[in-house]
Amino acid sequence: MSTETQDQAAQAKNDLFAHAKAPVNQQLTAEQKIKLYTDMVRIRKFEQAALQSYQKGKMGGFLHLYIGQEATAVGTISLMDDNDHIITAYRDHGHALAVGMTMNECMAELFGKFTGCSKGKGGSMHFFAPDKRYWGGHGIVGGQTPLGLGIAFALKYKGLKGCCLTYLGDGAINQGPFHESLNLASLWDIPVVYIIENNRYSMGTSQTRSSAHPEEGLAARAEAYNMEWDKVDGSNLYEIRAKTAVAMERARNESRPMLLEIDTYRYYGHSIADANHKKYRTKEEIEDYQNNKDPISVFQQILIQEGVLDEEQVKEIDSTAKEEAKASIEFADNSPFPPAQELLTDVYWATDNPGQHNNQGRMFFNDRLPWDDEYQA
Amino acid sequence: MSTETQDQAAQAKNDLFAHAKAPVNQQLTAEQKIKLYTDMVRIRKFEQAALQSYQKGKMGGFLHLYIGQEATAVGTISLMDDNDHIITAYRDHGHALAVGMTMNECMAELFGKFTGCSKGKGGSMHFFAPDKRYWGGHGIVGGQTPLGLGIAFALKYKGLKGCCLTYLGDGAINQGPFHESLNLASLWDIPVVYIIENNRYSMGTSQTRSSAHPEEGLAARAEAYNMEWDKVDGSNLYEIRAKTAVAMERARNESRPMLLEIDTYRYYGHSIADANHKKYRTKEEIEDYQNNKDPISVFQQILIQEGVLDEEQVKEIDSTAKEEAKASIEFADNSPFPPAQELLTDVYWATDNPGQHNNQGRMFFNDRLPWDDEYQA
Amino acid sequence: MAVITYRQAIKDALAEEITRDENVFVMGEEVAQYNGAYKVTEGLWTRFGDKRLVDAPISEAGFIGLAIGSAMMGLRPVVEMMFFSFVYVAWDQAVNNASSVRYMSGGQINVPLVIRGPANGGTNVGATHSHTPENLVANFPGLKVVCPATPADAKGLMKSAIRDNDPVFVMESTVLYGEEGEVPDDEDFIIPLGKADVKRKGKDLSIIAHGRSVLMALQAAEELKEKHNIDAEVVDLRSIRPLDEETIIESVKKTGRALLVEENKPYSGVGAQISHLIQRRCFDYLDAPVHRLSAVDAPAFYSPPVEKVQLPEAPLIIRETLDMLNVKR
Amino acid sequence: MAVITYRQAIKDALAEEITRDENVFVMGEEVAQYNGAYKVTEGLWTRFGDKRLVDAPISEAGFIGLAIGSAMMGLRPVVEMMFFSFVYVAWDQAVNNASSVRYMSGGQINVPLVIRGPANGGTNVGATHSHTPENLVANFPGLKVVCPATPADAKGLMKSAIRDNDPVFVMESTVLYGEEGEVPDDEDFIIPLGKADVKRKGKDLSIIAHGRSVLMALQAAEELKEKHNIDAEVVDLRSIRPLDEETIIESVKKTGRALLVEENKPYSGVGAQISHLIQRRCFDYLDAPVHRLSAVDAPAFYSPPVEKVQLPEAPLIIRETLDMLNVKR
Ligand SMILES: Cc1ncc(C[n+]2csc(CCOP(=O)(O)OP(=O)(O)O)c2C)c(N)n1
Ligand SMILES: Cc1ncc(C[n+]2csc(CCOP(=O)(O)OP(=O)(O)O)c2C)c(N)n1
Ligand SMILES: [Mg+2]
Ligand SMILES: [Mg+2]
Repeated sequence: MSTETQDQAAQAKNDLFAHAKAPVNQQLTAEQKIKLYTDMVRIRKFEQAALQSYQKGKMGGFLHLYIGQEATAVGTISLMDDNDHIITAYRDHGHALAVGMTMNECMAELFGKFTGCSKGKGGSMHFFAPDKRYWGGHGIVGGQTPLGLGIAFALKYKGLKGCCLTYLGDGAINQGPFHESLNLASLWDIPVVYIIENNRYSMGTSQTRSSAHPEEGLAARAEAYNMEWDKVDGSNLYEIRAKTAVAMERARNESRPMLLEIDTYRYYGHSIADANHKKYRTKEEIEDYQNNKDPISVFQQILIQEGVLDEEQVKEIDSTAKEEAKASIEFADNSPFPPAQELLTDVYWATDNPGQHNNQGRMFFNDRLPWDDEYQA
Repeated sequence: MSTETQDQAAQAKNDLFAHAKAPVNQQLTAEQKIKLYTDMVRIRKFEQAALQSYQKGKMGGFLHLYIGQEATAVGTISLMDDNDHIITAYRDHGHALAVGMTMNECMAELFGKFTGCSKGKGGSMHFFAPDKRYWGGHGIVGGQTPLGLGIAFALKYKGLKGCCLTYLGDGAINQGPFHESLNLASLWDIPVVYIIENNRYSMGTSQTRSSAHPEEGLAARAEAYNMEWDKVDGSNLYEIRAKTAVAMERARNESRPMLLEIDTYRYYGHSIADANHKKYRTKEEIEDYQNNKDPISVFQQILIQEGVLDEEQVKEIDSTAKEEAKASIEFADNSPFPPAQELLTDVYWATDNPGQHNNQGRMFFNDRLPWDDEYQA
Repeated sequence: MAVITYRQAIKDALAEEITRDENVFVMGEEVAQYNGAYKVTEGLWTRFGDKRLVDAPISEAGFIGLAIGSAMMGLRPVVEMMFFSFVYVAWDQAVNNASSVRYMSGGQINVPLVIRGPANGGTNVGATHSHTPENLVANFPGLKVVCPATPADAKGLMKSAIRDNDPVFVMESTVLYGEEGEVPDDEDFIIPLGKADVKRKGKDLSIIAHGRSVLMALQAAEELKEKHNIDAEVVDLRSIRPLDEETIIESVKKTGRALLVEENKPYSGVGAQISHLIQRRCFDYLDAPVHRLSAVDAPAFYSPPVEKVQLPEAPLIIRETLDMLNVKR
Repeated sequence: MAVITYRQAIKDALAEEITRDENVFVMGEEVAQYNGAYKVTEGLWTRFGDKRLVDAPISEAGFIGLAIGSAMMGLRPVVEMMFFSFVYVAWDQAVNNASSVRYMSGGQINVPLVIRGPANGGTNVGATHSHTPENLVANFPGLKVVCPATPADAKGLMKSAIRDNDPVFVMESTVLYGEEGEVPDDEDFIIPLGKADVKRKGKDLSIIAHGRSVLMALQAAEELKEKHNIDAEVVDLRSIRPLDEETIIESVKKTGRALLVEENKPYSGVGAQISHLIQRRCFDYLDAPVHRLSAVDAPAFYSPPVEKVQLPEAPLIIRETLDMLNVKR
């Protein structure tokens, strides 16, 4: 090794462990570290399986893959306490598995099955698990950002010490409701943590073609609202945890919002329908990320160097996750579709809870339903 | 005079003339200066007359007075060249008179008369004079900000060297479409000049209760979009012209947008209906502005010190403007209301230009109109 | 029963529900310190403080979204729109998030949200401030919308709306705020969503209306009786969605004639839906086609005397009724 | 006449109008470099460059507002909504500024704007992406809206819309983009706004539809003829506002029966308006009430087999027709 390469290697190692000493990382037991690693692998295997099933025609609509970004969901969500909540956009499978949703309910949802987490009504973009404080899965770009604010507002209203992690893409930052939310968050001291997952593209539009912003980055827009911000390397799970913990602590303790920008990358197209994605980005760019900044490889390296993980375990985690994903496909395949009558449930709480409310009159307005032989009109 | 008071007086004089040497001010002839002064007085007299007429029940709806802010409209609009355009919100009388609309057409509009600038269809909030490159008068807070962007976009598209002055209030800066507009303006190099007329309140909400922002002020939010900005003392017409000229030149020559914040004050309530306005602001605050920062008094002082104006002229300008306003009331009073049939004109260009288009079928959907004896259904 | 104004009735409903349930709070522009642009919330901030009366900046999409998020967490926000027209800057939040999140989550979430405020023309505030979006809201399954015409209905429906676990839009009217009427004092007086009210019994035709048009219909009915001995039944829909179809049908089956009156614009207005319903369910009972009076189909006109013509008032209702019954006017 | 796809027909219309008038430009998300999310603008950026094909950030309110402002200045923007559903985040710009600025200015301004894009369900993209707002748009005087069902109509209406001096919403369908049909080659081939098209002559009943439902109606009509010897007339509205009422009335007066089919949601949908019209103008000609088939009244369902049930397809039209004519199924 030349001294230069030696230096570089030392530097790289330093970078890798730069945030290992942050309290939230130092606290971690070996099991916990392996769980974090495993969760990232599970997300990837789940999505690879989903992709294959999509290609076999097992689902409809969109499929936005999270592959390449796994450390963000896993790292940030691993910091959640009992009163912390999350909400995200349509690229939501990673967050779902990270909060503890099962592959079965997620895969079944993709397949449009009644056993899916949203009974087959939501699909890929609309996973929900409020019991795990996971509020979706939202399809309108930027539309979830005021909702996250409201969840955090409710925490404060109720006097609970928690925060709401609210994710959005680099393309979403130019939506009006996000701007309104930032002002409200800062003005009213709302414990919301906004996390921009900057994967450099909104569909085919590179980040520089969508946003004018300060030199320091997208998150620096926070200064316009007198709000704290930080930039995070999304390939390094330790860094993500270290920096997100600061934001979450501030939110919980001072009820102050913060804006984080996590630099990351998606390996696939915007969605499965995006056949173009090798046109608007170079092969080199994609491979560079995969080879040097893949969040799973990076954390694997870290854990191997820490002696927490060995090659054997890596293989086992891999194959267990693959098996789990495979089993979820079977589960989904064997599950029933929702009956057509499900079209009219879950529209109104009142309709779903007869006798518990003050509603009368007609709720739905078809003169006749497809499955009715008689007219209802 | 104590030396301290002498110092203060010298300082005050310095402040008064701090921008007198700016090229756009130095160029001014005595006549032009007197015209600027006269325009401010005319706006005030017009609105005082309008207020009286409102109280006599001559008009309906809202009346948002501009009194106290006159230097902003007059100063900025006086810089307009042939390819410069303007658009503003509902507090639009000052801008209307400053672009050269007559008191008659404006007063008649307030009275809901057919001779009004918008034929009685728009009212106080909706003055328009596209022939004078004045695009309204808009009632939805922040809603005009993308329109101003579009007007400037059109200039650039057509290869014309001009800009669009786009006004908004301090309360309007928290609307989503404004944020989206700032990003687009900077990203696409659109020659729009945004002017925040910061009169410290949005209705009963003080500026600090509506916006989180950088210490330097509201306009500093521009940095979030990598955009230039400046803060302007709205009581001094020379300063307004000097600083706005910089923005307009940049827009015309470099096609770069800019965000200006002009500090000003409204003497009356938010609108005539705002009986509260002495509750949410102190008497002292209002009087302090009126006594020390009134834009008309300040410019009067300047012109008297410059020897351009004397007490005699001041009185004459005053009474001429008063006469003009009085005449406009007579004009409005003597004008006819629009016929009811006017309800259905100016909805569609196609309906108003029969035979010049490719439209068929029904355009309006009442089964019968109030003035029809027969059914049209 | 006390005689109070429509404004007071709403205020009482808010105060009672704020007192009753700690999750209820009111949010909007100028609702707290300023006492409300139309004074509907006057005195409530003094009484209940900053937590329950929240002044918001001019960011409707932001704070309606916030309210939806907080409702998902179990709070019960009542959002005031200074004018209902302003809901259009927050339309996506209202019609996508509030209406669909329950569905898309397979019923795991509900949104006990109220959006309320005046939705009316007739006050010379121009095209952008005079929208009546009850038909647009009713088009979205997942949303509910009511349009009270009297103080009692305003109070009873507002309380129902706040206690309801679904998003309810309560559309009031600045023109009605000062109208007085008897209102039951009982703190548990509520009016179910989806229940129409026959405000006047009659046999010769059914005038079906909502909001301020109900008062116009009643006024017309009096004159029709006095001058022409015509007995008009006046059905007040009160609730647009859910809709009390049975009361409409029963009335029309009895009278054989229906005149629909509303300040909605005609194209796909609420009246269009009611008209379809009637012809579908009362086909064999109808002696004449369903007639409809709506606002004149143009943006709201500023000029006061012309805007007055734009909205259907009692004389037009009388004219239409006489023509429908072939009575000489 | 060439046989081309609906997608190609729209692209041709855009290319021809861009060529014809230097004020025409296309703006939207991914319309230029990416060739359009649904490839409607494929190749146009290469051909016409940055000025005429403008890629926009995700800021619909901002760039629709920008387009309106530029139209006031005489440009002729054609704004693509990647999905029409996204117009809701820009709803105020669309329904207040585009629809009212002409009125409020007393006719001094006009807004030659086109907003176009797919507005349809049936592709399993869920509740927020499957809206069909033609009824909502048509409610606003000042706006126009068309829903072409065939390649020829798509081209002819798009060209009319671009040449029109008022704001026109052109609602397409991702499901139809791949459908083929004959389209006249003439560069001046246009279809007037407000002209319906009788797509199939018949005498037994009138099926009145728009958008994709027209194809369903035609399919049903074939089977009705073959299997039941029923002659259905199929009227394609094409234009929702302006509306060709005379063609509707003429058809219903002839057949005496009307079945309305649409993928709109029922409450105050377009069908409600048409139903009111028919009962009002054809009262004495009707042998049965107007029947209506709409989307099942719920947000769009994701699961593919269920969403298929949600939209009215040919078998449902056949069932409804047979029942209306009292024919045993
Ligand atoms: C209001 C709205 N406009 C457009 C879209 C279509 N759309 C979906 S995702 C997307 C790109 C978003 O990019 P980004 O925010 O960077 O998130 P990423 O996909 O990279 O995770 C677009 C344009 C939408 N869903 N909603
Ligand atoms: C979208 C919208 N929300 C609310 C209003 C009601 N409203 C009209 S003016 C105003 C205050 C605006 O204050 P500011 O922007 O500071 O302008 P100023 O009145 O001081 O000139 C409010 C809340 C409106 N017209 N539009
Ligand atoms: Mg992105
Ligand atoms: Mg202000």
